[in-house]
Amino acid sequence: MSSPHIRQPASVQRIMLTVLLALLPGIAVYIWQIGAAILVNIAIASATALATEAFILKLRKRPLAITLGDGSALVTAWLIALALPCIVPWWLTVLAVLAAIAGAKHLYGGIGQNPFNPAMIAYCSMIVAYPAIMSQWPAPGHTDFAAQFHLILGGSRDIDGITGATALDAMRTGLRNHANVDAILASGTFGFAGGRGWEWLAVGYLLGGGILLARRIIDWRLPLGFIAGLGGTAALFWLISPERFPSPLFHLASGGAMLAAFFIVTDPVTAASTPRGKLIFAAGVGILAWIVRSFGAYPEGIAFGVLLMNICVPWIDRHTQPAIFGQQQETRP
Amino acid sequence: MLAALTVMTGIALALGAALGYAAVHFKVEGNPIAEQIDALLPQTQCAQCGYPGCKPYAEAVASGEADINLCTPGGDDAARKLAELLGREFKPRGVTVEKTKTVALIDEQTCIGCTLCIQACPVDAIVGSAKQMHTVISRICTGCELCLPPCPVDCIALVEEPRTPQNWRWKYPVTGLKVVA
Amino acid sequence: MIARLFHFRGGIEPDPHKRESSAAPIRPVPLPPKLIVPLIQGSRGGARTIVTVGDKVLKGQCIGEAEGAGGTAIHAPTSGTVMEIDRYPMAHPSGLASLAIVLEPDGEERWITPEPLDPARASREELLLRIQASGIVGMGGATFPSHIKIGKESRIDTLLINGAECEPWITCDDRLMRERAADIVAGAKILRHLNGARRVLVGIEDNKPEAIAAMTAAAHDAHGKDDSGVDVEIVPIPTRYPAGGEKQLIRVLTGIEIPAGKIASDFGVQCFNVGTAHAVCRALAHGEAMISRIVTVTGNVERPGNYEVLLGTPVHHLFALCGLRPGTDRKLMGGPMMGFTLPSLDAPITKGSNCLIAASPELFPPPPPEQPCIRCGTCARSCPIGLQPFALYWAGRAKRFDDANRYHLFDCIECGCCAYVCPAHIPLVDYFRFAKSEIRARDEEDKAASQARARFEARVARLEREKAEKAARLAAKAAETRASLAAGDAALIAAAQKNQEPA
Amino acid sequence: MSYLFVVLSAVLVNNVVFVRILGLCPFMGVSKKRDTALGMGMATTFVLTIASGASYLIDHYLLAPFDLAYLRTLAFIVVIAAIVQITELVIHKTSPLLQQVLGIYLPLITTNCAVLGIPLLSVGLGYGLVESLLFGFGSAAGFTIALLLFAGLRERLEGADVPLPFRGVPIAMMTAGFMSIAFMGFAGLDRFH
Repeated sequence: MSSPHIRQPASVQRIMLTVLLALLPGIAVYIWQIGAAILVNIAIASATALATEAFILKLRKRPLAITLGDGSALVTAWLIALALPCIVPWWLTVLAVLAAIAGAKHLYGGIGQNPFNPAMIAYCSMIVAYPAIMSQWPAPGHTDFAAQFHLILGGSRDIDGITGATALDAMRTGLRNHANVDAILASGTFGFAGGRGWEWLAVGYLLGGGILLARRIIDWRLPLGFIAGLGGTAALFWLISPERFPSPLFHLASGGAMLAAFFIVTDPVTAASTPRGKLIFAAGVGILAWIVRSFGAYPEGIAFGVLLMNICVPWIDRHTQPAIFGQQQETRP
Repeated sequence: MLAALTVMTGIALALGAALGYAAVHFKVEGNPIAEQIDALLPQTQCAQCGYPGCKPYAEAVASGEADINLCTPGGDDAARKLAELLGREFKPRGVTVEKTKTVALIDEQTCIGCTLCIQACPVDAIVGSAKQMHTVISRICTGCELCLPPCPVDCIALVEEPRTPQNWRWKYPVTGLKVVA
Repeated sequence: MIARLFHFRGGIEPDPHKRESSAAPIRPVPLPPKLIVPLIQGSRGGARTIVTVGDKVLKGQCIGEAEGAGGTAIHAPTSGTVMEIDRYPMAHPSGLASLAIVLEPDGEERWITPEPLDPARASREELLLRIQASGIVGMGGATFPSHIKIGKESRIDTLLINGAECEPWITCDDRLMRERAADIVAGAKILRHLNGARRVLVGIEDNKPEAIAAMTAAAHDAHGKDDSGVDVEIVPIPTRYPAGGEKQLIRVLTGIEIPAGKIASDFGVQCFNVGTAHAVCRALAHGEAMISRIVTVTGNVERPGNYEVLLGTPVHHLFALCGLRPGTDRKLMGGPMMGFTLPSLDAPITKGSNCLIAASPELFPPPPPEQPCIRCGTCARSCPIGLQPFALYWAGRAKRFDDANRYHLFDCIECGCCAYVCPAHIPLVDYFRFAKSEIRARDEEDKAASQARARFEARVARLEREKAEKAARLAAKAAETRASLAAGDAALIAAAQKNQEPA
Repeated sequence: MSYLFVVLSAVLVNNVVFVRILGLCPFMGVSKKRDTALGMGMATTFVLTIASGASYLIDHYLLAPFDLAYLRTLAFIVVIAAIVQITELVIHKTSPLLQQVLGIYLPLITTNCAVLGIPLLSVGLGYGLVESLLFGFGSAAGFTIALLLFAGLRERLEGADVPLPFRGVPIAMMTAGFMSIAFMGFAGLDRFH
C-alpha cells in the first residue's frame, strides 16, 4: 500500500443519492401538474435499469454490490422516466432504459467510461424510432391517473383530449404556419412563461439544482453555461424579431430545459471537465438546443444538443486545459 | 457505341499521358521513410533480422524487400509500430519482449585476450587489446549477444542489469475492480 | 512586516493528529547494537568511503567523502569500529539494498575535536566547503545538498525558513522549533549571510502556537546581535496541507509561483527547512557534522514522541523503544500523505527520514475498493498545482504517456490531495508514480537507442574508412609493383635487343 | 446564401459519414489517432474538391453532349484514380511539407467510396460547377470533422474497460452509430428557409 494512507470519507454512492434526492421536488411538481403516472414510469425504469445492470455485471463476472449499489443506474433510470412523456407505453420505457444501460453505458465498460449521456441516448433513439408516441404528452390539465395508466399499459392512443402537444410543439407548428408568436401564446396551451404547468415543473427542477449547487455536487459553470447558451441565443433572436421567435423565458421554462440545466448537462462523466471547457460545453448544448428547437425536425433539441456536444468533449477538454501552478506569472526581475 | 468508345479511350489516353508525364517529371530520389523506420527500431544492432544492423534493416523494409516483423528485440511491439507507420497489416513476431535489460559480462579470469569479441561488437562496447584482458562497458552494451559465438573460451555471459533504488520502477496499480466478488 | 499572505490553489485539511507526539520533549535514543550508514544520503550524489573494515572511528569523524560537486559526506554517528561495508536494505519503497558502512558502537561516544568556523570571519568558499563537508542536506525529506542551493550565484531577495510542517502526525519540526529556536535562528542568520537576502521569513502553520512563540522570542533575542540589520521574521500561515511544500510556502509568503523545472533561486527566493537551518548552525558554530536528526515516532505505539536519532539507527530499534502496540499491520516512513510503507524494518534512519508511523487498521483504515472514475472533478479542485488529476489518471490507465506529459504529469508533486478526496477511492498517486517511472524508463531507452545508433554508424563508417584505406594501400602497392615490373620489363627488352644485335 | 446552405448542408445535415454513411473504411481505419485523422481529412478535402470539379467538367462537357450518362460511374472512377495519382506525384516533388502531411494518406483515398459517391450525388442534385466544388469541399470538411471528433472519442475509449468482445472495431462502430443518432438532430435544418 502506498501514500496517501488516509482518505476523506466520500463516495460515489453519496453523490448519486444526493442527485436522486434533488430530483424529488421536480417529481412532486410533476405529479401535481402533469400526472402521477410518472411514478409508474419511474418504477418501470428503475426496475429495468437495476435488472439490466445486474445481468450485465453477472455476465462480465464483476462484483455486483459495489457497482449496483453506487446508484448511478437509478439516476439514469429516473432521468429517462422524467425525459420521456409519462404516458408512453411501458415497453418503450423498457427499450429506452435498455438502450441507455446496456448500450450507452455498459458497452463502454460501465460507469465513468461512457462518452455519451445514457439518458440522452435513450431519449434520442426513442424519438428517432417512435416520433409519434414521443411527441404525445398529457394535454394540459388532464392529470387523470387512470387514463394515463391505461395508456402506459398500451391502451389506444386515439382518444382526443387526453393527449396533446407540448408548448414547444405547439409553438413550432404555429410558427411553421407563419403565425405570430403572441397569437400562438394566446391559444391556450400556454401558461405565464412556458407550457401550462410546465413552468412549475421548471421551478421544481430549479429547486433541486439549488440543492446540488449548495452541496457542491455539480459545478455552477454547467447550468450557467447552458442557461446562458439557450437563453442568450433566444434573447438575441427575440430582440431582433419578437414575432417570429419566442422569448428566452419561454425557452427556459418549456420542455426539459431546467431538467437539462441541472441534471443532464451536469453529468460529470460525459460533460467536459476543465473549467473553461464546462462553460463551452454547456453553452454549446444550449445553442444547439435552440437551433434544433427553432429550425429542426424534432420538437425538443436538448437531447441532440447534449449528444452533439458529447462528441466534442475530448476536443474541448484538450484545448481548454487550465493554466497550472507557475504558468500564470512569468519570471520576476 | 462509337462515341462511348471514343470518349473513354480519349479520357484514358489523356490521363495516361498525364500520368506518364508526371511520373517522369516529378520523380524524387531518397527515401525519408527509412529514417522513420530506423527511429522505431530498438538499435540493439543484433543482426537477428538477417541484416547487418538496424539501419540496413530499416532500408530493406522501406524498399519493401524485408518483412516488418523480423526484429527480435523489438518483438511484437516494434512490428505493430512499423505496421502503423507503413499502413501495412500487422504480423505477429511471436515474441513478446521481456522487459529486463541484459548486458554482456566477460569473465575476466577466463578471457584470453583474443579480440574476437571486440570485432564482433556492433557498438564498440568492448575494450581491450591483444593478449590483454577485455571488459564490457555495460552502460553502452545493447545486449545483442553478437559477442557470444566468436568467443573461443565461452567467457562471455549475458546478465540482468542489477536493480537499484535508482532504476527501480513503480508498478501499475492493481485495481480492485478486477477482483471477482 | 510582511504585507500580506497569498493563497495557493486546492489543498486539503485532514485531521492533524499532532497532539499524540508533540506533547513530550525530544528524547535521546540509547545506542543500538549496530549502525548502518548508507553511502548515498543526498539527492545529488553520495559519498566515497574513506575507511576500511576494522578501522576505529570517532563520533563525528568523516567516514565517507563527498563524491563530486553534488555529493554528500557522511560521518560516524558515534565512536566505534567499522564492521563491514556491504549492501543493506534501504528505507525506500522498493526495499532494495545499497551500499552502507556498518559501525559497531563502542559505547564511549568519544567526539572528534570540533573545529567551529566563525561565519563572520570565514570566506564564502570556506563556509560552503564546510557545509558540504558536514554533510548537510535538506532535512524536509528531499535531501537536496544545501551547499549547492546556498552556493547559487543568483541575487536572493528573500530567505524562507520552512517550519510549516503541514503533514498530519509529524511534529519533529514543531518540537525542534520549541526547544532549539535559538539555533534555528542562528542557522537562518548564517544562511542569510551566505545568500545576502534582504529579509528572512519563517513560515509556521498557525496550529503550532508554542513553536511560533518560541521562535518569535528567539528572533527577538537575536535582534541586533549581528551587523546585518536583517531580522528573522516569524509568519504564522493558515493550516492547509500542503502549505509546507517548498513551492506552496514560497507562494503563500511571497506570492511567487515557481514553475516545474525551475528553481526558486532564479526567482530571488531560497527556502530551507528549520531542521536544515539548525544543522547549519551546529556545523558552523559548533563544528558538529550532521550525525543525527529528530524523528517523530507515532501512531499505534505506547510512547509516541520525538527522538534525537543517530543516522543509521535501524527502524526496528526505534519501534522497540516506543513500544509497538498489537494490531499494527504496517509501518510507514514519512507522513501519512506522502510517506511509504517500509518493506523492511532493518532499514536505517537517514538524513531525510522525519517520521515513523506504526499503522493499524483502526488509525489508517485500508482504502475502500477502487471504483471507476466519474470525472467529478473533486481531485482537480484539491490539486495545489492546478492539474487535472483525473485526466492524468485516464492517460496513465490507457498508457497514453504522451497525453500524460501534455497534461503536465511531471508537475505533479505527489502530495496525495487528489487521492485523499477521491470519492471513487482511486489510488491516483500510484498511477502517477507508475506513469512517471515508465516515462523516465522510456526516455532512458530512447537515449540508449540513439547512443547505440550513433556508435553503430560511427563503427560502420570507421570500418568502411579502414577498408578504403586498405584498398588504397593495396592499390598503391600494386601500382608500385607494376611500375617496378614495367621498369624491369623495359630493361629486359633492352637487354634482349642488345643480345639480338650481334646475331 | 444558397451557396452557404450547400456547404452547411453537406457538412452537418447530410454529413457524409453519419447521414450518408459513405467513406466508412477510412473513417474506421484512420481514426485511431488525432494527427493521422487530421492528415487523412486534409488529404480527402484536397482530393474531393478537385474530384468534384473535374467530374463536373467531364460530365458536363464530355458525357452529357454525347448522351453518355450511363458511363458516369466508369468515367468518374478513372478520372478520380488518375487525379489521386497525379496529385501524389506532384505533391511529392513540389512540396515536401505537404508530402509530409498528406503523403501516406493520398494512395488510401483512391479506395474511399466517398470520393466517388460525392461527385455522383452532386451530378444527381443538378449542381453547377461552383456548387459542385462547394459540395465536394463541404462534404470533405464534414468528413474531416467527423474523423477528428471520432478520433478524439476513440482516444478516450482507449482507457475504457470495454467488454472483450466489443473491443476495437465493434465499439468504434457502436460509437459511430451513436454519433449518427446525434447528427440526426440536424435533420430538417436544410429545408428551413
